[in-house]
Amino acid sequence: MDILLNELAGRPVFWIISMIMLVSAFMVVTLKNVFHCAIFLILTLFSVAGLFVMLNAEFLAAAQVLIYVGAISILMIFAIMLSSNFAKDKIRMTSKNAIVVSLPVMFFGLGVIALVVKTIVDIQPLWNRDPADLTALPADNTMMIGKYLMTEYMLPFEVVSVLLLSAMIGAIVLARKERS
Amino acid sequence: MDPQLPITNVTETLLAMLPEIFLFCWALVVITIDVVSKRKSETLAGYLSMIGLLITGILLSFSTYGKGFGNMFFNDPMAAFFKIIFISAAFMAIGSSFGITKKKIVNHRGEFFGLILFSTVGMMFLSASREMISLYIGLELTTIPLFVLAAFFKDEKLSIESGIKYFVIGAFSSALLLYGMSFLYGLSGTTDLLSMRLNIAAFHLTFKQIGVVVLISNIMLVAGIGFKLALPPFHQWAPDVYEGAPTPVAAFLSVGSKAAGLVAFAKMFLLALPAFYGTEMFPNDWGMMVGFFAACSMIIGNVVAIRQTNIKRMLAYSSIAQAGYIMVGMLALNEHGLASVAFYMFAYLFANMGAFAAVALFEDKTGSCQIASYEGLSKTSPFFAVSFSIFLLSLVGIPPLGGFMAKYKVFAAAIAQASAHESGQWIYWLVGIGLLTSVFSLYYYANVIRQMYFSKNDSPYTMTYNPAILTVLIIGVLGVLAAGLFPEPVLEFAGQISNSFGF
Amino acid sequence: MGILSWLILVPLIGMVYVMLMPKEKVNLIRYGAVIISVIPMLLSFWLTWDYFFNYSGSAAMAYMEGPYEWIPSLNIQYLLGADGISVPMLFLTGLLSTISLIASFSIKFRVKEYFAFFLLLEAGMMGVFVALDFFLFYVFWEIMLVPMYFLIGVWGGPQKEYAAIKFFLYTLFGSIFMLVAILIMYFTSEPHTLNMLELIDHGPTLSHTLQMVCFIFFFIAFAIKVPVWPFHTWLPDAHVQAPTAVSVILAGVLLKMGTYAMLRINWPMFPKALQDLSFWIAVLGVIGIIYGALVSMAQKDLKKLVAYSSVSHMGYCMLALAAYSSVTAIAGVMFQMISHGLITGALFLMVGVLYDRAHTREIALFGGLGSKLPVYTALMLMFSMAALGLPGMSGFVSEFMIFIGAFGALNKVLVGIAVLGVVLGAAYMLRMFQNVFLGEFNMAKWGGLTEINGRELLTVIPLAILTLAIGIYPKPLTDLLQATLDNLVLLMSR
Amino acid sequence: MTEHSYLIVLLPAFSFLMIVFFLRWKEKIASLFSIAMIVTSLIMSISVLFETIARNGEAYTASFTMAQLGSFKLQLGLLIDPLTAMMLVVVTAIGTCVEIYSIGYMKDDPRFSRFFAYLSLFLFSMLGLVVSDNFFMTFIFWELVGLTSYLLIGFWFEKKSAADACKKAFLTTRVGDLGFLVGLLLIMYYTGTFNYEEVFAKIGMDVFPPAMLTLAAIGVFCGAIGKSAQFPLHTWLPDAMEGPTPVSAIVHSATMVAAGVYLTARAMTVFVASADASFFVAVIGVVTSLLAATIALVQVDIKRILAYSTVSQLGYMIMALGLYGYDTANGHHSPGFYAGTFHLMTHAFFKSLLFMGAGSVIHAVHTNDIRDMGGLLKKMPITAPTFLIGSLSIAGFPLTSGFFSKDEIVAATFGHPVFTVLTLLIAFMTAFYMWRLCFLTFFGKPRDEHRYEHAHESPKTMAYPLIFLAFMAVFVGWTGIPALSHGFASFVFHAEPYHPHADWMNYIVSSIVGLSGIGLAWLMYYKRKIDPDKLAERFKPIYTLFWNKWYFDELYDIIIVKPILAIGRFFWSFDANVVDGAVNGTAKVTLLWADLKWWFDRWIVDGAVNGCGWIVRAFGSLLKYIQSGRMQFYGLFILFFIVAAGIYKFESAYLNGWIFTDFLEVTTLFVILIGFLSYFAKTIVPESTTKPKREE
Amino acid sequence: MLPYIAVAAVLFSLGIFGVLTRRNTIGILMSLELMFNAVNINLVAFNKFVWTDALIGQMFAMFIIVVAAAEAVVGLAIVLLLYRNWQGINTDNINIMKW
Repeated sequence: MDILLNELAGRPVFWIISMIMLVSAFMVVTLKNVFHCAIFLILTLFSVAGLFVMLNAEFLAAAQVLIYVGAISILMIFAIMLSSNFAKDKIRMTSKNAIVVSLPVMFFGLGVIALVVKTIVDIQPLWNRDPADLTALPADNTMMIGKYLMTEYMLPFEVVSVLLLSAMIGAIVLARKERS
Repeated sequence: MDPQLPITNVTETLLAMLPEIFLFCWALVVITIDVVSKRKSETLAGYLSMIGLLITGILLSFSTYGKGFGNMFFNDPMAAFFKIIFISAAFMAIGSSFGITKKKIVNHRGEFFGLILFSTVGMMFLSASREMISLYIGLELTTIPLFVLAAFFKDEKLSIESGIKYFVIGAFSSALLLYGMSFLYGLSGTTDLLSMRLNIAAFHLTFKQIGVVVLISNIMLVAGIGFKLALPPFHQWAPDVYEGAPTPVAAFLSVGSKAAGLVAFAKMFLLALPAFYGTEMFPNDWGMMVGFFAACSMIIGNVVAIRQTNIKRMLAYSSIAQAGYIMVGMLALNEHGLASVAFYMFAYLFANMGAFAAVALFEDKTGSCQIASYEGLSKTSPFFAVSFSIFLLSLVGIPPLGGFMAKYKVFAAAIAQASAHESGQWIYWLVGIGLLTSVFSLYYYANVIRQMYFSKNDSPYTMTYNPAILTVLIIGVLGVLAAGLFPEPVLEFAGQISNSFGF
Repeated sequence: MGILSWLILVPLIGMVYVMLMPKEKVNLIRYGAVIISVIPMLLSFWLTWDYFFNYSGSAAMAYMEGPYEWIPSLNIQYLLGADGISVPMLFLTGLLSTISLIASFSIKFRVKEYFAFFLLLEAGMMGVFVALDFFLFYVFWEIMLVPMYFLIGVWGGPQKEYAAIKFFLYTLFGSIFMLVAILIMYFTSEPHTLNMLELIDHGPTLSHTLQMVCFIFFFIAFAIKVPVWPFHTWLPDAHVQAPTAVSVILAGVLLKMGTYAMLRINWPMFPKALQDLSFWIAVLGVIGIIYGALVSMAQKDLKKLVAYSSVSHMGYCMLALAAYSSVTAIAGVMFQMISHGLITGALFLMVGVLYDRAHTREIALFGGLGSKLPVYTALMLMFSMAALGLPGMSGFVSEFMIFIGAFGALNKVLVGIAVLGVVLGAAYMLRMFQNVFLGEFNMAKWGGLTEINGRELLTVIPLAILTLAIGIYPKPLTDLLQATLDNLVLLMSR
Repeated sequence: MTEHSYLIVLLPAFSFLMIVFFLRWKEKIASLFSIAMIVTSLIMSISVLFETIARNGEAYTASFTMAQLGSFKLQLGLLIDPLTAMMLVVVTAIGTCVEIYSIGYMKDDPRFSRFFAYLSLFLFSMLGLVVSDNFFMTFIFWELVGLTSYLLIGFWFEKKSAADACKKAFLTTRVGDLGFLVGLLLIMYYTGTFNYEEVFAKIGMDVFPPAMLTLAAIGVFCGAIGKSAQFPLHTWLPDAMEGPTPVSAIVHSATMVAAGVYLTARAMTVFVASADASFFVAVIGVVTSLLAATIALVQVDIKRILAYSTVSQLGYMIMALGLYGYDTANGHHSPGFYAGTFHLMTHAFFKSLLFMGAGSVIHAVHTNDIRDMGGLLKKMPITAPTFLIGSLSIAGFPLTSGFFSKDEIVAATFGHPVFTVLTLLIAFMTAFYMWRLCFLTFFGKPRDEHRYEHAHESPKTMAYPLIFLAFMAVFVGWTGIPALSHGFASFVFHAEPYHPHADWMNYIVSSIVGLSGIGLAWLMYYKRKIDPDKLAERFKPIYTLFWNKWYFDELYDIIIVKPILAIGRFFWSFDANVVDGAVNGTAKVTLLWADLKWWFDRWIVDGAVNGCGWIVRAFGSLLKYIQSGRMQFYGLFILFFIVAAGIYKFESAYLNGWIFTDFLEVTTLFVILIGFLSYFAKTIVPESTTKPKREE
Repeated sequence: MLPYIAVAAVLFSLGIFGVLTRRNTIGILMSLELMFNAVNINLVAFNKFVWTDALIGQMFAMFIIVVAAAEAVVGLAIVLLLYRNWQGINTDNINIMKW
């Protein structure tokens, strides 16, 4: 825990962004009104993008905003509007359910953190490197990503496009209303 | 370890990828033709897809071993072997879907077959990857069309329900898998599985231990891939989905998707993490954990199947159980292990696809999936009854059918492992459970045979066969028999897989 | 293709023939099947003849075929051979198969499937007795289950489904143990092999624990088939529900596979374990003898009585098998196997004859049949007497040899108890005979019964002749067995 | 002729086969053929007898190997020594008589030729038994005579009593054979051979531990107990009288039942080597004899009286043999062997005579009950005198065969006062009950006029054998008159002639005993000086005991038959329910995962298991809910296992097994986890949603 | 590095929580997106603090974003079907098949 606190202490920006992210994520999973959830989801995704920026992943941040915020969330809002009368439809979580689920979930989250801490302690030089020793990420990582996509990652890139195509076809097939 | 010549230039790489590329294009062709032809023909799309698969198979036989795009594409014996399985599974699934394309999915025949082909392409890429990212994407390309396919009967609640269940659990597992993968990346700094293996080993030596984060990734990976394999406790979606989804899709799920999961498992665990197999790596070992799940799988699958009255659900549990047997072979880290897995999959392919084809045929004819409605079929449709019985008996593992040969190989592998290492003694227990439960399994498989044969009454139904399903049934019977009687070529081929994995 | 392969192949060809016939041509199917099954029968006769005159002096495998590679990557070979213990079994199989096929003429529905399954069954049985490769052996061992399952399940009695699945489950349960043991043997041998003859040499080199484990695993597998008490409960169900001809095969051949396999595999392969466990095996045998006899005594169903008597009779086999060091006892086992095959087979045939006419097997419903059906009664009397071990019949010779051999090699008290089985055997057989054939004849009820007919006589008479022949002059058989058994005893006493 | 003596054995067998396969439908020819065969045998036997005498009693042997495994041999063989030769003549002679007699007796029987077939088979077996040269062959024919006895007793199997009796006979003798078999096993084990001469030679070489020898001897004697109807296996013989009378005459008086005596005599060397066994034999003999005699005193069925008399006489012989063995083992001389075998011979003749006579009487009056007879002397001019001659002989009237042989038995008991007294007592009783029978049957007034009216003398075929036998009953014993140089004795003791006591006191005592028995019977049943009914009233308990044959049948029924049947039924129900239940149970345990209620109702019916069953059931019915149909629950299930696996691994690695220490705990926790999950799954399923019928 | 991993862990847990508890199917989809995002944070954080010599983590995250998008599309299509067939997207009703 000390490590965690130490690291947090010096980073107010991270602290703020991550808090926004977590709080809004919490809202996403707890609010009754699904439309509000969608709004908070957008907020969460934005803050994730913010974290990406902090982590020197500007292109990713942009992609995040474009794809998630720009596409997925909007799609969801559309879906919500298509599928439910959101003014009336306030589906409540059953309390029993939530309690029972929250227990293992907490175990899970805390367990992961604990194990990570343990690992950082165990493999000190590997995971807790002195930033000075690290070669900095290339500043032009956007360009790098472009290069990667055209060289090493060409194949996954193509396959992903196949994936998108098939998802699209699938979605169209499913969503289409049949003339009977 | 890499007996293959590396592919040096892009052209060669593309040539090596020709089957995949062809199949992808063909899928588009099928969809397009179907659309262009105003979906008039009931069978055109189906036959086109089957032809496409045949051509892919032919192309496959010309393709060479080797790698391209870094390690993104890596054609090794395992890839080749499993590609055959995927293609055959798709072929047989398509062959058995002519009934539903005739009646139920009149408007989307092309898409239906196209999606199956897309999924097949995904599987083929998956099996040809030696890298985490492409592996993951292959896995997703496999799964996402299947989400759609499961929900393909758009106005049947069962189908939709199976679709949403499959989707939610699938996406959930995929997130878990990714989470595990992210930690693996964090540990090794690479997504290339071979480098990962080396890196982790190196770090392990450097730091004496590399922490319990491997534990997280192990569990997460098992959960993620276990979903694909329907390995208990990650199995619960399977019966529901199999029951609700169109029968050919369920068949494809039970064979193709399972085989894809196996490939993923083999690549992640046997290629990247074999060092963490044994108890000496405690708590980061995965061997006993997977063994436990395999045992659960055999027990739960076989035991619960006994109670089922719906044949698709019964077959679902049976395939859960079969996954357990396969995992027994997977856990035997020796020259027989992977070979046995591959061979099992091969034999299982024919038996299970055949069984599902029979179920599909019957369902098309009668609309029923109840085991009880199979009563007396042996008198009105002897060929149907005989072939279905052969498939079921092969699933039980009765010699000389393929299922037996496969079980033999798997248990041989396991016993070889158990008898070779002191620390591997627990595999004996696994073998014991496997064998015992395979006796149980007889009970429910035989129950179907009993319905078909032992009844005094004649069935009110008489099966009629269209050429496609007839082909599928005959291929199934011949395959099962061949896998049992003359398995040598396949076994030899499967043996190369083990070699290329370094066992 | 040697003669042994033909023994397996001819029934398979017959099966194909039957399957190709249109199902309306019932007679073509029946007679065709019988004629085809005569070929392996004659082959097995010739084999016995040839073996007796040319090979019986040596313990080596005669008529070896192979090893031909079958699945080289698993070292699985096609390897057949026959020696002194296989040849009589082949003889028995050939004979009983044909007889059962003739007896099957009373099957009236789904004839085609019936005969096809039957011929498949015959092929499997032949295979078990000649296979020398473990895998091959296992395959044949299991192949029989399927036709048997169908034969019981489709053509059986009122509880056929239960009986069929019980039989199947039990046997499969046993075979999985065998499979494990086979695999252990395979992987401990160096170089890995599945050749039984080589593994017999390899067995004693294993560690003691492993020997025990393998021995027990094999034992369970074979004991279920025999069936040894307490693995016997599948037997009465299967026997009673099965159609007559299938009961004959079941009792005549299938049960013998267990004891045959013990002699062929289990006993010589793990002599140390055998020596440690022989007492307990003998105890199981004795329990089987007494228990089977007592239970037979309580039976109300004729067929069930015969079925339970099998438990008792196979108990003798187990007792003698426990006396592994005595050639006499082991010869007794062989005799008992043959004679039980003949006698119980015949008894089942006889019961079937009665059942075909009376449509019941309830002992209490009959009485005094002796005055209405003299020939039938005489035959039944003869086989009952043979079953209870009357001198002059094969059963006596075998029991006598078993007692002599076991007495010398085993705990004397145990054998003393086993001897009680002789009286109990007489008791249940005579009880049955009295209730069915003696006493007052109920003319009103059974006046319509007809005497045994020619076809049925044809099935029974050969068995009667053989029973008598072996009982009166067993020397040819002992001569045939001598060398093989001497060698076996040597192996088992290692 | 001796080298062809196997023909003596085989001719009846030939006759059997011929009748069964060819002559069955021609009754006349069948019977004549059968008689021809046995007469041929008789002639050959006589010639063999003379040849044996001419050889000075030297044994002739020949053998044939049936089966051989290394040194182990099963052989058939001939051993012709004086004992054999004597028995051959006895068996064939009586066989001839009986077959001739049967022509008349069985005239109207529908299974006439079958009777002759059976008789031939019996004679074959009996002769085989007589000539055998080894224990194994003896055992074979021993069993075969058992079979033929079974067939013959059950000849009229429509009668329930006959059907019961034949089974009883076979089973009871088989109990004795059990001992015989054990004896054989011991002999084989210690000597490695069955051949009489080799076994005897081996015994001389002390290969047997004494205790084992005794056991072996007693074992062999058990065979005799069964076959010769000795106590405690004597109960079958009286019942065996359900068979046709000629059968009783040959099988159950003269030959087969004497086989036990013959066996004892044949194996005398074994007994001689063990004093204990011999004493046992003697005691069994005397007890049987006394027991049977007492029962015979009060019986009213003519054949049963004769049957008990047979048992009694056989006991006599056995006792004599036993005493011989005992005395010889102790170094004394004894005429027991001679007496036993001699009485065997004489008894065969007069007892078959008596039986045939009785058969003739029954034939005439159609009843077995002597209380319904009386005064038949006038009606049956041949039967009655011959019967009376037989009775005199068995009563030991001076100068009859019985007199001489019984005398020797009494002589054999000298030195054992208790035996002497009992022997004389038995002799007295024998004379009494035989003459009670005679007086009631042939003298006095007819008690049943109707039967008396219809009584008539039997046909000639029945009468001639009687005359022949009556002749033999008187004169055959003369071969053993001491004054005639002990012809029989020196014959059977060819190697070492032994002179019995030619003691006149002995003769006088036994004559007095016999005559007084006859006299008492005369007083009671002819002169009616003593009222037998009053006597019976007076000694009611004893009378009842005798009347009910000492309650042996009832006793056996209670202590043996019923328990065995009960155990059989118990095992069967055990088999059908428990073993099966357990086995099916394991299969069914599997079902219990899904739905235990059904399983519970069906299989766990036992209250003791209820508690256990309830827990399992509760758990099992919970488990069903795991497959709850709710996808989120499926996800939860996955999560649970991820967490559980993580906790388990982490805990055991870093908290040193603080929570989970062993397999059991882990399993328990696992089970609890599953239970909890399924309970949870159950609670989150809305109650209203039941599984709908989805497809029809 | 640790704060990022920890935050990602919490986000991932929240996602799981959402998937397992939301009774609105679209809510489940949203929660899934949270999970994927947590993974992405992980990957990128590792890339930044541990393995800086290449942009593998970022690439991986990229692909995940795309795949997640595809999944979302398909998921939403299925949700639409649900709505059509059940007239609602409440997960409570979607359990015809069980046991």
